[in-house]
Amino acid sequence: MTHWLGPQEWQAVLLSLKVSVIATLASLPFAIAVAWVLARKRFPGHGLFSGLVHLPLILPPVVTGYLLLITFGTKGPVGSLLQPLGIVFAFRWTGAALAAAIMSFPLTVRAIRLGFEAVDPKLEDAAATLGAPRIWIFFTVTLPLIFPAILAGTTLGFAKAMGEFGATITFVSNIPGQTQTLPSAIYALLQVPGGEGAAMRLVMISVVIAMTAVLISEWLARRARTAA
Amino acid sequence: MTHWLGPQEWQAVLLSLKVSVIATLASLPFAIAVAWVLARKRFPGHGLFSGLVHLPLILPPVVTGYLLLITFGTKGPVGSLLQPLGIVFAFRWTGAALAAAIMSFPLTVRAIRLGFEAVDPKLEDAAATLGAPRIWIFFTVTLPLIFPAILAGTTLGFAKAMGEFGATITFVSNIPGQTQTLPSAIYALLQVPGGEGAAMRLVMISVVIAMTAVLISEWLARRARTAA
Amino acid sequence: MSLSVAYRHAFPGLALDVAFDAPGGVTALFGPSGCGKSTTISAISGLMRPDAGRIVLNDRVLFDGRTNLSPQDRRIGCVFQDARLFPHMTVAANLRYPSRWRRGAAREMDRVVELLGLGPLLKRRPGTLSGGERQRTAIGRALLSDPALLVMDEPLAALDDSRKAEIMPWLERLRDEVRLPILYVSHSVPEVLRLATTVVLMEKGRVTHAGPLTDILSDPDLAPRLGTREAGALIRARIEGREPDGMTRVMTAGGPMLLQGIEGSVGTVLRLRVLAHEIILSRDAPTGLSALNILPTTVTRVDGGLVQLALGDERMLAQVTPRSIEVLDLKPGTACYAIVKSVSVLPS
Amino acid sequence: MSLSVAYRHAFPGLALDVAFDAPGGVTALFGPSGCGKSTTISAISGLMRPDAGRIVLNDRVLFDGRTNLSPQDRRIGCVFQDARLFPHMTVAANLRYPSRWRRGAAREMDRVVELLGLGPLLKRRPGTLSGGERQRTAIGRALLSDPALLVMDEPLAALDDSRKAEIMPWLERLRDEVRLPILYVSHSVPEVLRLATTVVLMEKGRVTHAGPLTDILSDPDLAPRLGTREAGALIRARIEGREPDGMTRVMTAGGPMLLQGIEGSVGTVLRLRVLAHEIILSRDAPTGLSALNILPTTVTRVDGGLVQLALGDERMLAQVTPRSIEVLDLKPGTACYAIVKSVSVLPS
Amino acid sequence: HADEITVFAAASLKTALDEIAAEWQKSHDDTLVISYAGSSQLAKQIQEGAPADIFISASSDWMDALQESDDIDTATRKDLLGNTLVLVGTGEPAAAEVTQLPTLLGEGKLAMALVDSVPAGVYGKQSLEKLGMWAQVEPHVAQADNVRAALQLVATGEAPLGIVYGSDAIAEKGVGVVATFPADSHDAITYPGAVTKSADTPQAAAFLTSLTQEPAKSIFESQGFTVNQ
Ligand SMILES: Nc1ncnc2c1ncn2[C@@H]1O[C@H](COP(=O)(O)OP(=O)(O)OP(=O)(O)O)[C@@H](O)[C@H]1O
Ligand SMILES: Nc1ncnc2c1ncn2[C@@H]1O[C@H](COP(=O)(O)OP(=O)(O)OP(=O)(O)O)[C@@H](O)[C@H]1O
Ligand SMILES: [Mg+2]
Ligand SMILES: [Mg+2]
Repeated sequence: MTHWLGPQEWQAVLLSLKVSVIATLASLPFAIAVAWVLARKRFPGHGLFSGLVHLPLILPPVVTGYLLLITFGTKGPVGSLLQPLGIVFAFRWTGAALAAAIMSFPLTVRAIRLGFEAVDPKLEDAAATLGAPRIWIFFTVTLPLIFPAILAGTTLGFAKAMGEFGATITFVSNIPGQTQTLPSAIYALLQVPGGEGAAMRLVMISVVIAMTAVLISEWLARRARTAA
Repeated sequence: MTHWLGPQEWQAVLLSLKVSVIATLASLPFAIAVAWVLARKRFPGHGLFSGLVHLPLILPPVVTGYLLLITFGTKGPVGSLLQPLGIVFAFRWTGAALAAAIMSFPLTVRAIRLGFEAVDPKLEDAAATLGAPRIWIFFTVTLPLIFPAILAGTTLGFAKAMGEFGATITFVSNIPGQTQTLPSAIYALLQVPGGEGAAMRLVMISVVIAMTAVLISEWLARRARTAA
Repeated sequence: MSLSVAYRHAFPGLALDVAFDAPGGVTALFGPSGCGKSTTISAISGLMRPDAGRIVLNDRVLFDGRTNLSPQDRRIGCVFQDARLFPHMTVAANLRYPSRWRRGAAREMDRVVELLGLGPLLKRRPGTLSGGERQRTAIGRALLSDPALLVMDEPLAALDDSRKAEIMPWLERLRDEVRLPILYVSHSVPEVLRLATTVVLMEKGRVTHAGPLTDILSDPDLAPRLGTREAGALIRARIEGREPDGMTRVMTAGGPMLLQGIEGSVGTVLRLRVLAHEIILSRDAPTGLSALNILPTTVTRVDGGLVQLALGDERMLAQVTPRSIEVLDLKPGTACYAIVKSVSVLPS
Repeated sequence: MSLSVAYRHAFPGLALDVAFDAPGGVTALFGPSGCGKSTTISAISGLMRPDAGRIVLNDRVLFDGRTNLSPQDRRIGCVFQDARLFPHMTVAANLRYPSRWRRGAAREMDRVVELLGLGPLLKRRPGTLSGGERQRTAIGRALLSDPALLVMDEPLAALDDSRKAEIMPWLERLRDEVRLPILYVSHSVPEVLRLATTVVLMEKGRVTHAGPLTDILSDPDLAPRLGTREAGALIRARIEGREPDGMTRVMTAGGPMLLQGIEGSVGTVLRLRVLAHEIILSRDAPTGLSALNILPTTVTRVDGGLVQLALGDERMLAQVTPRSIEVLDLKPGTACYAIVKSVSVLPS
Repeated sequence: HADEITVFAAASLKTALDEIAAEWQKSHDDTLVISYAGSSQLAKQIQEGAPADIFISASSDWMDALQESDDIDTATRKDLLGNTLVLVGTGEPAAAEVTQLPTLLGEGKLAMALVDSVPAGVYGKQSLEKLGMWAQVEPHVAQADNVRAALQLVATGEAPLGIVYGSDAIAEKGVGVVATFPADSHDAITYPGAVTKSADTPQAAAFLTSLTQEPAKSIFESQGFTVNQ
C-alpha cells in the first residue's frame, strides 16, 4: 500500500475519511433539526429559510469557500469570537470538515425532510395519548420511522463530503497532513501534465471508499426494511 | 438591466437558465426510472448500481468533467459515435446541460427513490385488482403519490444545475454565449483582481433564480398537501 | 359459476392448507382472528402467490403453480379490511378509476353512488372521510370494476346498522340478479346468515367445514360455532296468499304460518330463518297466545340444550333448558308443538 | 368519575355541536356513519382542538378554549378505529411503550397479554399481523397506559365472536372493579347492551338523546333506533337460590324466574336483558310449555308492534303482530302473561 | 468576411485580455470569443478537439504538452508575457528583504498557489529553495488552488504573507508588496501563446501577433505584466 501510495497520499486518504465522517456525523443533528422545522412548521419566511438551506448547492463552491473564509476565518466575525474558546477552523482539518458539512447540508436535509413528511402523524398522536412527552415520541417513534431517510441523507452527505473540493481549498487551502483531502490532492495532480495516472489512482481510492459507504447504507436499509 | 449587466453576463444568465431547466427536465424521466429500479427491484449488483449513481457526487467535479471530456468529446468513444447522428456535446450548451444533468442526477434520484419507498404497495395492489395495467397504475397512482418527492428531487437537481461549475468548465470550457454559464462566468471574474464586484452581482442573480425555484417548489408542495 | 380454491402456504408461525369449493352465490369465510381468512382472499385475488395449489374460477385457472394470472386478469373485485382508497383522488375519481379498464360496470355509476349514499362525498378526498364513508367508497369502487367475483374482507364492519341494512339488499341483488358470486369474510353472523348460501369454517389455517348454510344451521354440532344466540335453521316456505290485515299466509313443510311484512307474489318460495332460542316447545296445542305460528313437529335429536325437530324433510333447532327437556320428556320421536315467535325472511 | 363534553366544531360539510355527560361506567356513542363519533373521540383525547367548548374529566378541565391540555396530560387511553401500532416495534415493545410514562399499569402486562391472547405474537411486528391481532394489540397497549378514561372507537369490530366474548368480561371488570370509565363507539348493539350504562345517540353532528341504557331500551320511541331485533328492556333481578338441577331462582319486580347458567351468590342483583321479540303474550296463564318463565304483567302502552309492559315499577317491551294485538285485545291496562323465552344476564 | 476567433486563455489574463479584445473589436470585423479557464483544463480540451484557434497558457509546461501532442502550430509559439514574483503582506506592510521572510512570518501562514502544480506556486518554491529558506518555511505554507485564492488569504489577514505575481499584487487593495523575488531565483515566468493546429482563420495569427504590439502592450503593462518583444 505504502509502495503504491506515497505517504502524503496516504495521509490525504486518512484525512479525507476523517473529515467526511466527522462532517457527516456532526452535521446530522443539525440536519435533522432543520429538516424537522422545514417539514413540520409553518411560519413566515419558511420558503426563504428553505432557500437558504439550498444555498450551498446553488453557489459556486469557490464563493461558499470565500464566504466561509471571511466569516469563520480568524479575522472573521464568527471565527474571531470562537477563537478564544479554542475553536479554530482556519487552516485546520476542522475547517475542511466545516466546509464539507456545509456543502453536503442541503442534500442531507432534503432527504431527511422527505422522511419527516412521509411519517403518519397519527402514530405520533397515538404515542401522545400513551403519555410519552413530545421529545420522547420524536426519538422513539418519529426518528426510527424515518431511519431509511436518515440513512439516505447521511449517505448522500458522506459521498458529497468525500468529493468536496472547491469550498474546502478556498477556505482552508491545501496543507498536506492538515487540510489536504483526497480531492485537493487529485486536483493538484491534474494541474501538471502527465499527472492523470496518479490522479486516477486517488480517484479509485475515493470511489472505493464512497462505494463501500453506499453498499453499507443499502445493506442497513434492507435490514431495517425486512425487520419491519 | 442591460446597464447593470453586460451583454455577455446577460447571455450567461440566459444560458444558465436554459441549461439548468433542460438538464433538469431531460434527466427527470431517467431519474424516475433509476429511482424506481433502485427502490423496487432486487438484483445482484443492486448495491453497485446504487453506488454508480452516487458517483458524480463522490468524484471531484473536475474529474467528472475530465471523464466526460474524454468520453463525450469529439475524439471520445461515445462522442465520436454520436457525432455522425448530429448529436454533439463537446463545447456546446448541450454539453453543459449534460454535465449539469449528470452532476445533479444522484440528488434527484435519491429524493425520488425515497418517495417510491414510502408508497404503500397495497394501494398499487388495489389498483391492480381494479383492472389497471401496471404502467397505468404507475402513472395514475404511484407517480402522483410521490409528487412531493419528485418536486423535491427536481428542486435539488435544478439548484445543483444552477450552481454546477467544475464539471462544466472542464468538459465544455467557458466560451461566452455557448458554454459560459453563470458559475463559469463567476469563476473567471474571481480569477482576476477587481472582479469580485461583478462576480457578486452574478452570484446574486444566481441566488435569486434558484431561490425562486425553491419557493415555487415549496408552494407547489404545500398546494398538493392541502389538496390531499 | 364456481370457485375452487386449494392452496398451501407457510408463514413463519402458521402453515396454511386451505381447500374449498364455492359453488356460486355468496360464500362466507368464517373463523377466528388470525386463522387465515385475509390471506385466502389475497391468494384468490392474486395479490399473494401461495407456495402451491390450484385456484380455478369458472374454468379459468387463476393459479396452479405454473399459471399465475395477474390481479388485472383475474377480474376479482376486492373490498379490503382497510379501504385502500387512492388518497390523491376525490371520491368520484376513486369510483371512476376502474371504468377505463372495466367498462362493463361504468354505467352503474349513478346507481352505486345513490345506493351507497356517496353523493355528498364525491368531491371529497379520502383523508377527511369517516371510517364508514371510506368503506362505502371502497365497496362502490369494487362494484364498479365489473368483477366476475367479488371478494369482501369484513366490508361492513365499519358501517352502522341502518347503512348495513341499506347495502345488504344490493349485495343480495348482486347475488340473485347479476348472479355475481361473492366471497365474504365477516364476523357478523346475522350478515352471513342473510347473505350466504355456502359457509366455509376455518381454523388455524385449515378449513374445518364447508357446505350449504342450511346444513350448518341445523347441525347441533356446527351451529354453536356461530354463537349460541345465532343457532337456528333455515326452512323453506311458499307464499299462499294475503290476509285482509296485511299478513301473509305461507306454507312450510310443517304446516301453514302467518308472517308480517312479507313481499312477493303468491307462489314465491322464501327461506325463513328460525332461531333456536326463539322457539318454545309445548306437548299440548297451546291457545290464546300472541304467537300466531304453532307447528306440529317431532323431535329427531336431543343434544345438550339443542333439540332438533323434523318439519317434513326439513330440520329445525330449538333451544330448551334441561329442566324443560325433562319436564316435557323430550326425546327422539316425541311429538310436540313448536311455538315460533318470530322469523326473519331471506329471499330464496 | 364524570366526563362532561360540550364542544362545537365546523367542518366544511358538517357543523358539529355535541354535548353530553358521561356519569361513569361505560358510555356508548351511537350513530350513523359520519355523524361525528370519531371526531368526538379526538376532541376528548386532545388530538383535535375544537372551535369552542368545554370538556371536563373528574373536575379536571381538559379543554375550555383557554386551557387545552395536551394528550399526554389528559390520561385518556385510546383505541383507534385503525390500530395505529408502531410498525418498527415488536408487539411486546408496543405494549411496553406506555409503561415508561404511565407506571401504574405496567405490572398488568402479563395479565393483559394472556387475556388478549398476545403471547404468541409478542416478537412479531405489526406488519405481519392479521386485522384482529392488530386490534387486540392496540387494546392491550391502551389498557397498559394506566388511563383515567378509556375511549374506544369500534375496538372489537375486527374481532371474531369468541375473541370478543373473551375480551368483554375484561372490559366489564375495568368498568366494575377498576371503575375505569369507558367511552365506547360501536355499531354492535349486543356489545353496547352488554357493556354500556349510558347511551349517547348522535346524528349529523348532534346528540339526539343521552341517558341511562335502561331508559332507552324500554322507550318504544328510542328502542327502534337500536334495530328492531335488538329492542328490549333491562330488568333487575335478585338471586334467591339454586335448584337441584343447577338452575337459579331469581326474583324480579314481576315475580320469580328460573334461569340457567347464572353465577353469583344469593342476594346478588343482576340485570336481565329481555328482548322484545322473545316475549310471547297470553291472556290466560299458559301451561305445559318449554318456556319456564311466565310473568303476570299489565300493558302500559301500545305503539305499533311494540307493547310496553309494567313489571312492578319496571318496564318491558314485547313485539307483537297487529293481529295478535287485536285478537288478544291488548291495550293500556290489559292484564296478561308474558312468556319469556330467554334472557341474557348482565352484571349489575 | 468576418470570422470568429476563439481564444483559450489562462483565467489570470482575463482583465487585460478583455480590454485588449474590446480595442481589437473596434478596428476588426472579426469576433473575438475568449474562454477563460485553468491552463490545464484548456490544454486538455484542445487535445480533445476543442474549437480553439489560439491558446494562451499561464506556464510553458502545458504549452509543451500541446506541442508534444502536435496540437499547436509550433511556428507561431511565442512567449508573450513575463511577470514578477513578489512577497505581499496584509494591508500596507513595510518594505523588507526577501530573506527576512522567516522572521516576518513568525508562526503565521505563507499563502502560495499549489507548490507542485500551479505555476505561481512552483516558481515560489523554486525561489525559496534557491534562497535556502524552503525547509524552514515549508511547514507554514498554505497552498491555494490558484493565485487569486492565495491573495485572498493575505487580503483577509488569514495569512500575514503570501507569494503571488506582481500583476496580481498591483490590483488588490488589501495587500501591499513587501519584496520582489530576484528574477534569477526562479525560472523565467512566461505566458506562451500559440495558434492551434485546428485554427480555421488566418486572423488568429494576426491577433496573436498584435498582443505584443500597441495598444495591447500598454494594457498588459498597466496590469503589471512585462511584454516580450
Ligand atoms: N407476512 C407474514 N409473516 C408471518 N405471518 C403472517 C404474515 N402474514 C400473515 N401472517 C399470519 O398469518 C395468519 C393469518 O393472517 P390473516 O390476515 O389471513 O388472518 P385473518 O383470518 O384475516 O384474521 P382477522 O380476522 O384477524 O383479520 C395470522 O396469524 C398472521 O399473523
Ligand atoms: N378534516 C375534515 N374535513 C372535512 N370533513 C371532515 C374532516 N374530518 C371529518 N370530517 C367529516 O366529519 C364527519 C364526522 O366524521 P367522523 O369521523 O367523526 O364520523 P364517525 O361518526 O366516526 O363515522 P364512522 O362511523 O363512519 O367512523 C364526517 O362526515 C366526515 O366526513
Ligand atoms: Mg383479516
Ligand atoms: Mg369513525
